[in-house]
Amino acid sequence: MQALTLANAPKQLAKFQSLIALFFLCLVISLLSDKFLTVANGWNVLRQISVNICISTGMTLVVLTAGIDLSVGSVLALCGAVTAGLLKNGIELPSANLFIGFTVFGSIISGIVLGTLLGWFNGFTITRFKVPPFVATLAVLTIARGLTMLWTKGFPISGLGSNFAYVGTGWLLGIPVPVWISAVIVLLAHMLTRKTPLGRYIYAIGGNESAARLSGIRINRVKMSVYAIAGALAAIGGIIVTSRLDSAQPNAGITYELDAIAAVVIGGTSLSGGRGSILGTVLGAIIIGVLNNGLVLLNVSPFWQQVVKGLVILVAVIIDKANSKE
Amino acid sequence: MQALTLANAPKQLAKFQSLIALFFLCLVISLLSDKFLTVANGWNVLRQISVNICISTGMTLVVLTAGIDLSVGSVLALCGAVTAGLLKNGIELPSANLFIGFTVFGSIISGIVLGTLLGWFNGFTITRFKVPPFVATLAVLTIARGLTMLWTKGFPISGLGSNFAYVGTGWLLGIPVPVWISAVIVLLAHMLTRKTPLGRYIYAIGGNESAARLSGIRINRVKMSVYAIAGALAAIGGIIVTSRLDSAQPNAGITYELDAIAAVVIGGTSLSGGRGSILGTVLGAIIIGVLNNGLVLLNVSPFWQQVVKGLVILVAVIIDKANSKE
Amino acid sequence: FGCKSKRSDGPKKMAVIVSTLNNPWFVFLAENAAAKAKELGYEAKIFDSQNNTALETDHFENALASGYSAVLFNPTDADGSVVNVLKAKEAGVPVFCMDREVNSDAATSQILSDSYSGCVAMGKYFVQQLNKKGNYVELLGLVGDNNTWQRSKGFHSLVDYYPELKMVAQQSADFDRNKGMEVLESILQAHPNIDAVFCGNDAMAMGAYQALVSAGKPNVKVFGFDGAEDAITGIGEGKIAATAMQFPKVMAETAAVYADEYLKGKREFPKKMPVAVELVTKENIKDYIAYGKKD
Amino acid sequence: MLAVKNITKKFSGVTALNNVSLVLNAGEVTAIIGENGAGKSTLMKILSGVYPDYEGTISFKDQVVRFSNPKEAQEKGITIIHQELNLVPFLTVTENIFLGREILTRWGTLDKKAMAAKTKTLLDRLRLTISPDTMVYALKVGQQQVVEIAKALLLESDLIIMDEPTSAISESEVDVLFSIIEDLRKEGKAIAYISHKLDELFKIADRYIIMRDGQVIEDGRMNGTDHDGIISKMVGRSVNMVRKADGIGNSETILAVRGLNLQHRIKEQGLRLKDISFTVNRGEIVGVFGLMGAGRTELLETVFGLHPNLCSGSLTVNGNALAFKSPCAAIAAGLALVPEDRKKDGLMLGLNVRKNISITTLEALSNMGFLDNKKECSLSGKYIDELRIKSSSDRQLAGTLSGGNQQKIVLAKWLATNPVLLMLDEPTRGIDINAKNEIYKLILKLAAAGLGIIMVSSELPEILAVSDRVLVMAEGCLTASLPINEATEDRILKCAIPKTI
Ligand SMILES: Nc1ncnc2c1ncn2[C@@H]1O[C@H](COP(=O)(O)OP(=O)(O)OP(=O)(O)O)[C@@H](O)[C@H]1O
Ligand SMILES: Nc1ncnc2c1ncn2[C@@H]1O[C@H](COP(=O)(O)OP(=O)(O)OP(=O)(O)O)[C@@H](O)[C@H]1O
Ligand SMILES: [Mg+2]
Ligand SMILES: [Mg+2]
Repeated sequence: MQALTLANAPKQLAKFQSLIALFFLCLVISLLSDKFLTVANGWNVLRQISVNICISTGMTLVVLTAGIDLSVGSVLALCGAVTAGLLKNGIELPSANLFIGFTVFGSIISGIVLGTLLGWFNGFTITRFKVPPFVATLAVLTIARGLTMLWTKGFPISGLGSNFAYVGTGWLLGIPVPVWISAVIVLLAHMLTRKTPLGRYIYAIGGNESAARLSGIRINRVKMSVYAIAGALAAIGGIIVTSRLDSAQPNAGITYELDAIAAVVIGGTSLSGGRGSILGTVLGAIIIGVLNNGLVLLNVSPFWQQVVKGLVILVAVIIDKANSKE
Repeated sequence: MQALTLANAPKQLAKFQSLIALFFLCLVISLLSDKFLTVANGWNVLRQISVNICISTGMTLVVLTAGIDLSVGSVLALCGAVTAGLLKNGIELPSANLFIGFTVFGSIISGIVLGTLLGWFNGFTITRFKVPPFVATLAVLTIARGLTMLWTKGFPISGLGSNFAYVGTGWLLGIPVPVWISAVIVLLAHMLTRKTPLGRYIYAIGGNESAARLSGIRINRVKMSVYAIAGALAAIGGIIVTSRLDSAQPNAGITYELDAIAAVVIGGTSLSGGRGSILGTVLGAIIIGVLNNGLVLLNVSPFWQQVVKGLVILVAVIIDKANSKE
Repeated sequence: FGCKSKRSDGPKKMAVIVSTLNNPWFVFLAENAAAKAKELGYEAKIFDSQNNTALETDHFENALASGYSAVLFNPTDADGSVVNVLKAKEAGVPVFCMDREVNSDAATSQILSDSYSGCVAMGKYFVQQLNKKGNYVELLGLVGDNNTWQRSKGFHSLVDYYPELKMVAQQSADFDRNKGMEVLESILQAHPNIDAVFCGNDAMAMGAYQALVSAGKPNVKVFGFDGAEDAITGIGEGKIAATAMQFPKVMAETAAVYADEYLKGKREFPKKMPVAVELVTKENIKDYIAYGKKD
Repeated sequence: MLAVKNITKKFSGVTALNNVSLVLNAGEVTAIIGENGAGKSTLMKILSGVYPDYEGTISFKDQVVRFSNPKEAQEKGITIIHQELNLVPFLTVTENIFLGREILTRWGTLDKKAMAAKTKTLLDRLRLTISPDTMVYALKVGQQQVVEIAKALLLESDLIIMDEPTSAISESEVDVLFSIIEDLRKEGKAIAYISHKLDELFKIADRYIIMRDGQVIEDGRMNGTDHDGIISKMVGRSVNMVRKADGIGNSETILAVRGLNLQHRIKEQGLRLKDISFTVNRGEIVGVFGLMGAGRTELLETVFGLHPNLCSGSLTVNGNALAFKSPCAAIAAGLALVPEDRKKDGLMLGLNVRKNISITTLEALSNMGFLDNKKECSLSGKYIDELRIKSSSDRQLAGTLSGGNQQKIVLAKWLATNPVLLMLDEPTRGIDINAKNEIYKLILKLAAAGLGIIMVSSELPEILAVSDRVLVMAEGCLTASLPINEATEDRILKCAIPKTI
């Protein structure tokens, strides 16, 4: 038994073939720039990817059920804006002569609740009306972006105070707060997928939905939870972005869904569901983060950056595939 | 037999349930605006959707094989820019003391060939290296955008002459040229899917890839053709856009892939492949076009437009689903 | 066009077609234009081209089809938008450009903000603030955008004459605050000792400032462009060294007034009316508010 | 224990069940018999809560019940082993068995150890020697079916429905299953047992219920009837089972395989097929027998070019050398393969009958690059008639046909290519007795017309009935090649049992 486990080690590693791609990437960049492999830059990269990690963790869960969530970028923007707006201006109802102020904590919770509701709405249309996830979440993408514009009237909401700024810019025990947040999220999500029945059901639904239904799993409930979690995580991402910038931007998060999906897929999760892991996605997000960071450190011309980025992603995935065959 | 065919008619129609959604949409808009149901506005809408129709026709073929092509927007921009660049400046190789000029026809053909090659490249990485279509085409999305920037140096290429402008702005027999182009493309694609072995193979691969392989279908060849066609159609779209504007914009076509996929899905094609039709996609594109046009005619504020647009798409798909159940 | 005849009934309408609403500066421009038009007794409607010239073309077609009598226009592209202006001219609808130029005299009048010379002035102040020497970083806007290069070129046309001013990195941050922050964070790893950052707009400048604060370098001088609210506040608080004030309100209102005059019969307008871009620094900040001068 | 009254179930257009009433008693095995499409599975799905809307009543333990989902049925004590395998491919055996009823620790997390241990005992009881941590996709169909059985045994239910549990497993596993059924019967449980293998039913069942066209035709005690009696009630007339006439002596070799080796996908694990050589003659039917996992499927797949980079050896068809390169090349050379799993590899379930039949010959059916509708219709019409495929029209979706008819479509699409050699992998799995008989007749007719035929089967009687020669495989080796007159059950089984155990 012991021997078996040891013999399995390379196999276990092989699950995270992206490690090889990441290793080569880091090697090349650190050969070209001595600024890359420093502690400060390490925190820098981790802090920068923390938002993508929040989003793509939720996305991983959704993709594992064979779904997709295109709305995350807009939900991020809307929840960030609502949090900022509540914190700064509260709710004023002049007609009822009512004013409700929000604490930092209260506004953050409201933002997360809103994200959860939006995610739940995604799940609801998908399960109740059988709208394909791509369309349902595309519609919510558009709607949430419009609501953000309506809420902010098109202008950023800035000047949110230093308490709120702590969420995005503070340090705790020598580690940036956003890194803590994303680490906790990853840990919880990893536990969810590996250790709980819900996690098991997520894989089962993605692997064979009708078998899962026949096994008595309440498909709709599981899917709704998953989209709600994705929405909540997008909201947390939005709060981090807003806090880091000390400002909620109405156009925040545009195309973040593509980055998140890229992290999920580079991390080895199959878009047809049922196979993949949270840790893989984290690796995928790190690869993308390192790439973005490296291209800037090497001062690659903005014209070339996109070409290089595309090629590296392609090569990374091809290396993965080649390695996973053996 | 005759009776059977007649009895089938409602069933045949039911395949295009989106017709109902479209009908209601048109009804509502024409009740609210007397500018909507005019001949001029009809051509207007058709001309506006012609580019989306080109792209989403190719996208339909790709989706029918259970693939996806995210690169179409960038390919559109690159091919448009290359066509414009060749037409305006030709190729100059000062070192070899060489200059090649291009006619309108020559530059258009070059653009289409380039699009075909890019599409073929998508198909190649997907079939040869088994890269998931989402990632392969996402990489090409980035690469093609970067190449567009490099080719244009970030500046639009303008002043392409009236011959070239005919492609996008001319009229032929009382019908705008772009409408002719997209109509011909739709017709050819419809014939391809319905009347040729290749079309049948496309459905078969999407329906059950391993059964298709066992039936002796050359999966890789079919897939490569499909992506190449999608690339060529994106290039044609790019040429139309460039010609309409008399200018190739480096950031043309951003997020066009989402519009195209939306048209495909609203038109009833399943993202998991094997089911759907070109005509459905055309309907989907028309719904999106009418919606965009209607929101403007009805003077909806731009911030509300997004909210309304998202809701209408959602409702349209829900109506479809409800109707297709019986 | 069967619609021309219908133009007489109801209040006349003005279309405000603006390159994007994803940037508060343009929201401000569009809303002021629409507000002024309404004040002058017109119906006004804002069209968002989403930085997409093809969509702008659609907007023109839709606007012409539904009987608008004038277009207050903020083009997406100097060349790409020409066809649209021509189309409007053919249909007898006057077009008044705001802020951005169109390379055609088909527009009835163009009220322009001169990014290039604004950035030359910015460059002058930049050189002066840095005492002609030091390392700096440039954050570009969208690389596919005209304004990005107008601003960059204006800036370099002056600054490049000073060999001791060294640009250690030039990267794009897409006019976005978050990208501005993230890109500068990474640049700071490679070049911790910089003296200034020149940004193509204020959003990137605010992001750059945020990155500098978290890197513990709040004294690096940040230069922006636009005159957005956060930047004006930032200059007051000493966070931002300078920005270039454009006057969206002035441009928008001028365009609306011109359009009104045109519809009342006037035909003589300056083909191009430049609205100067003014440098806002801590010395003169008290005269300015967001997007304009204090009255 | 369970009484069903007047149940009617309609699918859009089709009445699958028409006023069905029956009872299932405790401590009895009730065989449910009927042709493909008689409505057996539909009835069982209603009993187990898969289809919540139907007309009529079900009373279970003297209580009227109406399940809205499978979970409710399970909780009341009814479980079902579904005919279609319903496992999640990328979960392990343990995870599949416990899906929806995980054992939890005090903290509400999964108790993986307890579940693995329980799985181990279940698998031991079923004598399946696989690790509980194997992913299900890596199992062969037969092993998957055992897992499916284990899943049902996990719940200590009062009524266990088995919908063709033996369609994919070999005889030794069948024996294990029967001894388990015997135990369950002794514990006083009710068992509904659906199978097309009549011999089995005589061994195990106490009562029978015969269904035809959605109705119950008759029920009675098993020992009051015989084989032919049941068949004639099932089909509505008597059926004469085919018997192979003596082999036609023909020595023209169609297919010759020499020294075929096939590597495992994972290299170190050695060879899946070892040094296999054999020939097939014109008009000859070669039966291939072996226990589950003997490598028969791999053999056919390799010959058909599905493992191009993993194999070595030589192959000639009609004297011409052919590489094991791709299905296209194999088809061009005149080979045809009817795969083991018709849903996974044989059919496009979402396409209609006509399109499934014509898919292999589209180029021949087109004029100047365009499909010729008439030719296509006449092709599909021809095979629908010839093979007596029961479908409402050639526009019916393949996925909605019964198993036997689906199998005929797969046969039809290969016959359309005019092959010289037809390879059939378990062609009668899950098919009713009548359809089976038709397929045998067809095989004999084709052989008489000069086709070479390889037929893989796990059912010895079937092999003995139609083959001219029997090849026996064990653990990837060819262990015997017996002419039919030397082949006895004993000899074949002796060669099929691996020597390493
Ligand atoms: N989901 C469905 N939609 C439409 N028709 C169906 C559906 N499921 C079954 N049918 C039809 O109902 C009838 C009964 O099917 P059922 O699966 O119960 O047969 P069966 O007796 O189990 O056959 P087999 O022996 O092949 O398993 C058939 O005519 C079948 O085509
Ligand atoms: N995916 C796999 N990974 C590892 N081993 C496998 C895999 N598939 C099959 N095998 C092994 O390969 C050998 C041959 O299997 P094959 O399917 O050819 O047997 P078979 O005789 O056709 O069995 P069956 O009657 O189930 O169809 C068996 O030992 C089997 O366990
Ligand atoms: Mg059945
Ligand atoms: Mg087999």
